[in-house]
Amino acid sequence: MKSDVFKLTIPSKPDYISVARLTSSCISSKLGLSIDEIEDIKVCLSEACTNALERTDEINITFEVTKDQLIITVDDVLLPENDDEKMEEIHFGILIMKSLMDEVNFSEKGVEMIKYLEDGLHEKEKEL
Amino acid sequence: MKSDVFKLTIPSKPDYISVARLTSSCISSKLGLSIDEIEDIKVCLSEACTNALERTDEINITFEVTKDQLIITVDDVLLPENDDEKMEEIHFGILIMKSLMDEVNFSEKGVEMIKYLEDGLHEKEKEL
Amino acid sequence: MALDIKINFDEDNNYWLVKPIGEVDIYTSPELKDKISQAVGDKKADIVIDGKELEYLDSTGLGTLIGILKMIKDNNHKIYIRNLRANIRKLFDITELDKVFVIEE
Amino acid sequence: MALDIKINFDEDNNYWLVKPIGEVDIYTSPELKDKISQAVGDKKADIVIDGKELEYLDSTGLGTLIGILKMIKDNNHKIYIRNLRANIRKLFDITELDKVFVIEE
Ligand SMILES: Nc1ncnc2c1ncn2[C@@H]1O[C@H](COP(=O)(O)OP(=O)(O)O)[C@@H](O)[C@H]1O
Ligand SMILES: Nc1ncnc2c1ncn2[C@@H]1O[C@H](COP(=O)(O)OP(=O)(O)O)[C@@H](O)[C@H]1O
Repeated sequence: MKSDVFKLTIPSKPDYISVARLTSSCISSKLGLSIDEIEDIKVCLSEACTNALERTDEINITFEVTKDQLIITVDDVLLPENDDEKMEEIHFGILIMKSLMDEVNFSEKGVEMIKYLEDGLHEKEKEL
Repeated sequence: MKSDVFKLTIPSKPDYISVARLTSSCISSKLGLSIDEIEDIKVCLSEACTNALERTDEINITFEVTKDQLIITVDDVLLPENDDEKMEEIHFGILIMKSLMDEVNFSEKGVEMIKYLEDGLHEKEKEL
Repeated sequence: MALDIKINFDEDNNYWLVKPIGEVDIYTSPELKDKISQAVGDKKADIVIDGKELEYLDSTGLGTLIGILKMIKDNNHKIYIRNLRANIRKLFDITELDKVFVIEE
Repeated sequence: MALDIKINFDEDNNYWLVKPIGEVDIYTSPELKDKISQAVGDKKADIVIDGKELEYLDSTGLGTLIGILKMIKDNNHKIYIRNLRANIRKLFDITELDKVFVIEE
């Protein structure tokens, strides 16, 4: 089965991160995820976007839906290196992503966050 | 002033057009448009996506926000040529876009729909 | 769910009362068509669409209603539509379908 | 609006009662910081955050709360947080900020 891919690019402004958040929650609810899981995805996507914000003019997001995974990538998301005080929020953001998603992988390009869909799909099947 | 550009690509499936609709309504509400105007934009974007649906694997949408316009483009949207009965809905869709948007331009690439923002911006300024 | 559809036959007035709750678009309109077709297949009668909880409708919904009208119009039955929100009502004016259906204010 | 903030001084109990209504994110958290800073600038006291109508909060909101705590902790004042939704409460556990603020069940 070919996976479904959504792409979203938003201007890099604090005001617009809520657009990405809302889009993520709409896609997640289409996959039959629970309200809790949708909230988790919303906050993790926001954390990634907030992290990328000052590093780029436009924030590039992809949502890939495979049979059993939702894979969200956000470009220009970095692990903080120096440990000054201003880094505290960034650390919290990364801690939140790592705690709430099933897999989080950082690369040169940005971050990849994976949520397993098994439960969600079961729920959707039950409904049908 | 540089314009703000949002890009959204969705898989070409009927189920996902509501994702585009919701994203359009979120962007429109950020611009201070009225509820009526937001509803108009939602339906016009849906009409464009529905039109493109059978012609492509992925539907490409852009939202460009300038000082006084919201310019929405959707690729692969065509004016119907032959007039068989199945074309009725497509004609309705185009009639709706042309009636509810301030400008609608068809090209080889797709459709460009423009909503003037003057009133909306005034409203937002009043609020501040 | 994006669309929920309630259909009941009003014995007193002899019509099908249809309440679409939610959004009628290209994804949900086939279901609307199926359910109403089944109803009028069982019993040909007028149809009253109550739009009170209809939050969204576009050209695919309009096309669906036309398709349904074709199934019942040979028997001189009509489709009455009431309680439409202003934004949806407007679409019937734009497409001049306010002359094909009986839109009740 | 994405965020509305109600701040009142509770004379009986001697604390600032803060009710954020809506979403606290990178766009809205500066406003939250400004409003609370202004309040504790006028009068240093404990702060009680009522999270009943707080729909969303992320790391920027957590950072904001820490910044505010720093303004009042020299006087041994604390930040009490109550009525948090489970999804937001979870973020305090993840970041171990449940040990920095007084989270009331
Ligand atoms: N057989 C019918 N077919 C279609 N519409 C009808 C029919 N009978 C009544 N109506 C329409 O329904 C509306 C109200 O009729 P009715 O259902 O009897 O009253 P109410 O719903 O207010 O109790 C009227 O405006 C009328 O146009
Ligand atoms: N000065 C204070 N500073 C911070 N929190 C307080 C203070 N006084 C009371 N509280 C907290 O507020 C909660 C309820 O206190 P109070 O406002 O008096 O009752 P209620 O809001 O139920 O009428 C308690 O759980 C307590 O921890």
